[in-house]
Amino acid sequence: MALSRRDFLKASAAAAALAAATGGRLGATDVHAAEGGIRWGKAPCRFCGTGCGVLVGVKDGRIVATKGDPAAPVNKGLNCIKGYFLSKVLYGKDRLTKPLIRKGNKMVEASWDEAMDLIASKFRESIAKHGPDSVAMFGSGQWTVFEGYAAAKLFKAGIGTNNIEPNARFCMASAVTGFMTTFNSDEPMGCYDDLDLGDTYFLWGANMAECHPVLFSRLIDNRLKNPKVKIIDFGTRFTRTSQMADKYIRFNPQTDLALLNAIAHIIVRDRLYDENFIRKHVVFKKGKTNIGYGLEDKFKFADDPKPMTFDEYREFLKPYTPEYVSKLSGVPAKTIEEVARLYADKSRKVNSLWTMGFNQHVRGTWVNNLVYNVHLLTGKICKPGENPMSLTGQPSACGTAREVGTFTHRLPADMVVMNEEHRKKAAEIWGVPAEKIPAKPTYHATEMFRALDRGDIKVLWVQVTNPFQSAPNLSRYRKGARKGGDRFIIVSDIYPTRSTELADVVLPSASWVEKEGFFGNAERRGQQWFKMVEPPGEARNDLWQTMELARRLGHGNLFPYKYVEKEMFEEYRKFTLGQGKDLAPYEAYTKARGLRWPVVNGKETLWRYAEGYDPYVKAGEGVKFYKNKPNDYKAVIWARPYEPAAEAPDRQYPFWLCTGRVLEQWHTGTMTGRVPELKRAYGGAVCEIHPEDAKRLKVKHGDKVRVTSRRGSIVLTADLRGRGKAEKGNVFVAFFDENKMINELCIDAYCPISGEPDYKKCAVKLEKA
Amino acid sequence: MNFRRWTIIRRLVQVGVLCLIASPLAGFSFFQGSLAAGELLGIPLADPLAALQVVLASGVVASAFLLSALGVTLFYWLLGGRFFCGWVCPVYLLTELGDKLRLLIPAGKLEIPLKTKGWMLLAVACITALSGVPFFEIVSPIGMTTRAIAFDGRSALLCLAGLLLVEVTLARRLWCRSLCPLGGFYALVGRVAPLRLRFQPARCSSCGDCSRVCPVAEVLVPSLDHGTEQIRSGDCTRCGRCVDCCPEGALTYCFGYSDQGGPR
Amino acid sequence: MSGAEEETKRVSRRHFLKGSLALPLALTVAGGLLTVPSLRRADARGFYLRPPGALAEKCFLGACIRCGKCVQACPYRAIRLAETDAGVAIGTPFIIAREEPCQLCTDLPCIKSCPSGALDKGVTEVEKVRMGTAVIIDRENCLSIRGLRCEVCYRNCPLIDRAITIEPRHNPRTGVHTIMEPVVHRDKCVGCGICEKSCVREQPVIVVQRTPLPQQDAYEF
Amino acid sequence: MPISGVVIKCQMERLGELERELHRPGSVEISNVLGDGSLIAVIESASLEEEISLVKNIMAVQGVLDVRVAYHNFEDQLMAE
Repeated sequence: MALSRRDFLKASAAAAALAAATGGRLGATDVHAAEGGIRWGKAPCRFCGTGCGVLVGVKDGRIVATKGDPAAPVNKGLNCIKGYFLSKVLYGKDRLTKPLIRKGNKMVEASWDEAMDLIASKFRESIAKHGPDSVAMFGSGQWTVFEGYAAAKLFKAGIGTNNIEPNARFCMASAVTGFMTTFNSDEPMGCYDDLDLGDTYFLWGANMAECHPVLFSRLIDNRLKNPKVKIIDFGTRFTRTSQMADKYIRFNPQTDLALLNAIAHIIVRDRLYDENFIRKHVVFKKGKTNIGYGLEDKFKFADDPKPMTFDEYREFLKPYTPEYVSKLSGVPAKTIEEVARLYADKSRKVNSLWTMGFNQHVRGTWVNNLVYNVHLLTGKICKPGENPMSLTGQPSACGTAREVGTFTHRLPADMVVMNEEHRKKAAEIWGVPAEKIPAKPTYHATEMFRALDRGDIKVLWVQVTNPFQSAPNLSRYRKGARKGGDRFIIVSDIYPTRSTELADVVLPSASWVEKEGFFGNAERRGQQWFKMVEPPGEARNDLWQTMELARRLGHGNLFPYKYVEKEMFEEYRKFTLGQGKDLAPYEAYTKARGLRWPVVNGKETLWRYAEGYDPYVKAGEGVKFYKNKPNDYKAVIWARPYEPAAEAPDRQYPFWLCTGRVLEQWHTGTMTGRVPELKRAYGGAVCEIHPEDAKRLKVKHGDKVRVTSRRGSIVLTADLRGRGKAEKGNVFVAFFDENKMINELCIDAYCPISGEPDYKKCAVKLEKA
Repeated sequence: MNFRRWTIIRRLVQVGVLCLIASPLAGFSFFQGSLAAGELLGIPLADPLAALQVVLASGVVASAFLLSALGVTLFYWLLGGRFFCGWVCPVYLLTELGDKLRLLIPAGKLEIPLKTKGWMLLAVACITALSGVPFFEIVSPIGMTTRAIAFDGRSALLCLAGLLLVEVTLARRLWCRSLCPLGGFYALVGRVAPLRLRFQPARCSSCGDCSRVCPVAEVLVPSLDHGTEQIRSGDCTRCGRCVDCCPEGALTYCFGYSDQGGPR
Repeated sequence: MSGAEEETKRVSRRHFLKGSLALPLALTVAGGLLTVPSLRRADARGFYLRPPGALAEKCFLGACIRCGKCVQACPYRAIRLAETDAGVAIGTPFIIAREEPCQLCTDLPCIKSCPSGALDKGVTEVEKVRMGTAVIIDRENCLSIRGLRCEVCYRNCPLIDRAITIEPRHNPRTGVHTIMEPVVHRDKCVGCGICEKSCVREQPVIVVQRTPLPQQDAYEF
Repeated sequence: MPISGVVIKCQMERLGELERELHRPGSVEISNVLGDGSLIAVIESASLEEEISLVKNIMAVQGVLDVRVAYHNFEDQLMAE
């Protein structure tokens, strides 16, 4: 029957409300009649770490619509422009639908059997010839929890190697080591509610306006409501965030270390700290200094923490006077004083937010520690509206990479392979002998690609990521991948990418709502969704792919599930219970719009370590860092000095190069690049240059410039009018453009503690091209 | 002499002009624009009539523009005014084609006096002044052709086809002989131009070949009848076909004025 | 002179009167009748987005000699020539912003190339260009005004934070978010059309229109 | 004029009466009653202001625990092809 437009509207309204009330699937049947056959289901957005909820409209086995989920607490029905076009990202013309096997220089279609047999044989050969450490898996913070868990289990408990890493090593690792070293437990104490409840926000190396659009809109709303709210943006580049902030403070790259120490210096000097809090909850430590940059292959580093007293710490801070740091950072001493006072102001609820500016940093772990220092000194932590908060860039960097622990050194729920107890527990849950899990971590991401280049790793399987566009010092690792010999590369993806072009086998994957999934966002919120449509052609879930390999390698017994996702999740959940990382039963997630762990007796936790919110903190304890047993339940203030970047501008290469993202395009653009509207909105990468620098180089807006580092060189269009304003002596280039792979220029120096490369700082020169 | 020297050279020039106009499409940059206004090796060229129209229509006076227009006028004055028509204008080439076609099919014989061009010039001036738009630039088949060549103005080609049809069916060389106001303008210039056709009556055998090939025979014939020394009419396009076809070599190009009278 | 010659003279005079005067007169009248109304029609046909520095439309139509030099001067191939359907505007340059907007080259080569002064040589910097004014014609369909984080037009505006700014206001629908509304400022907008090109909706909700004339108003505030 | 779908959470015991109480054809129309004690309603109004006040009123009704706007005339975001 033909509905009038008005009736249709009303029907849609009812349908959406119903979907909202019943969690999509439940309502689906009721909704069916109402809306011309469109069924609605809930899912988290496929893109950034914000974890917006969306309603997915399905008709005739195809996604015909998406819209912000009004019932989702994160975004309450809103999306950014990427989320708005979610329904199109799966339907690009060049979607991979058949397994491809390399024959010479051609990729020829093959059956799943051929492909999986080939892969399995390569794994078997390599393991037999060169041992289990010659095969590796490079995964993703876009892995669903199931995919990550299956891969980790197969490699650590089945094949018996720690050769598994997520691309999260490229974006979150420093945050992880920051949390671990300071609190001995990964992930933030705060949550997004802090964006509504606080009144003072320091943004460090985060372009929230473009990279966490919906959260930023929430932050700004807080300011609209409350005139007291101040937003201070620390950065090396003037962004849309700086534009909307109350104050933009530019500092010279790498000097954030000094700045934070200066802030601590002032707080200690003027006794602005919270003595009581420090006595109760804080210990002081120092670690090694001059820890290097990991530029040479097989670089190894182990910190050696030494306890220190408050007075020693005070001594350590002495040199970081505002005057000295002002010279170093280019920030006026007066400003530093003001900032320190804001941080310490007892009448203010202070939050720090950061992303890649901190994490992609050769001292990423340190700078994370340093920001905690300030919050710990002032006791502005673990309170509603008062927290340090590390934002994430991928939908499940937290949920999968960090919580499941798909890093070479990690096991689920904060456990590590180096710890025998942890191995025992894992082995027990996985039903394998403890000695099966190797005790030594092998390669972290960068080292993994170096090992591939050297030939130590023969077989590499890449899932749900695009490392041959996103790795630093790209040219070396791209060459390495095609050096031949026994090297064999498998890439699972949904579109042809700069990584699939290097693969020996390309597997067509199912994506997002083409499979059942589970993501964990930046505020510890786990979100589940059901499969809603069939993947195109022969494309298949990466989870199936991994388990299929397991079966063919004789590790099928690791995955003895019927309802795979549910049972696997319940097994994984065992790791979390009683660890302060408790997840709810799977059922609960199918109904809720996500739950923030620890979830104890069905109640989620908004603020960790805080009495009244965190079930692990007993009455009267106030705040307790209960995960930090080794430091008798106290957080650590680290004495971390300023140390220079791995590569700084010189006469030959006089500019800093910083890379990053734009709102319209996401990561390497493989999905957003398939949406014509987004392509039109932001087509290709450009090079942001400061007008005065441009003048000196006789470069006008729109001219072509050649950007060259010691590692590579590309030609880009100069942008002097752009959304981002480069500071003098700096240039900025977005990394999404597969035709302009700026990462070829980036240096593969990394933080020795986290192993995360510094994409934000290397030296380049510019010439008019 | 039957080796058609001038005609061949002239064809080369005409085709050269077409190539010049098309050259930007091929990525060359030594010529930009069209016959209305262009730039050859950095030298600005402007159609004097176009310049005149701009002034009349909008009152906008771009001195550089008018100057280059003056330069162009002088150039064509030197080479005999309608030299532009005979050697440069692509429409002339088109109507010459029409001429050839007329030999194949029964063609109309309508006669419109050459002087009409002059009046058309006046007419264009009036309409331009009245309407405030450069009237001729809008309707000009010359503009249409050049745009069609340089910017593939598809729809313009229709008008040209139409023009060709009229040329063939109604009247011989109707546009170039009698209607084109630009031709009219250059005819005026041509009256006092130094480059002319020289006639040596002594050699003439009155075979009449020249009058057969001449596009504007009505100015050639009387002069020959009077046995004047120079063809002084501004209507003569200096196309040189008569020179080529004269078996006795009685007709040649010459430079300078002879005081001898004779019909203009 | 012989009678025969007399005869031919008279004939030619009559001929002259009949042919060479009547015809042009007829043409003048006809042409005039044709042009003047079609000129009005061209105005009514609405708004051509002209290249930078173009004179006021009526004057432009008079000053532009349809030579196409600006088309060849544009490095982005944004400028095209009007076809016969454009009436008197045939052969004049214009821009279809949705397909390829004006990229506002710093040195404005199109203006430099114009011989007749139809593109005003006095316009030397991009801020001074006035091709038109961007207008959000469909607020209902503007994602930013709906509260979504789009603002693509704003971020792509070459005069960002001047020609287009963001006016944040509370979003009552969610209660915790901001509506970041792009607002065009007529006094700064040059009408390049980059916003129109980049709008993500199927029908652009922000388009460049003829800059409205300032209205006389006795009231000052 | 705005149309919205809302989820009205009610005290279980008053669900029945609330269904009748709240139903006002033309402005508030109850489309479904769910087992978990919530009503699905469609709200029509002349303006956003009116709509907000309507929601406020519903919220004020005794026995209504919570009203969530789930849909707000966003139909063309469906982008149905």
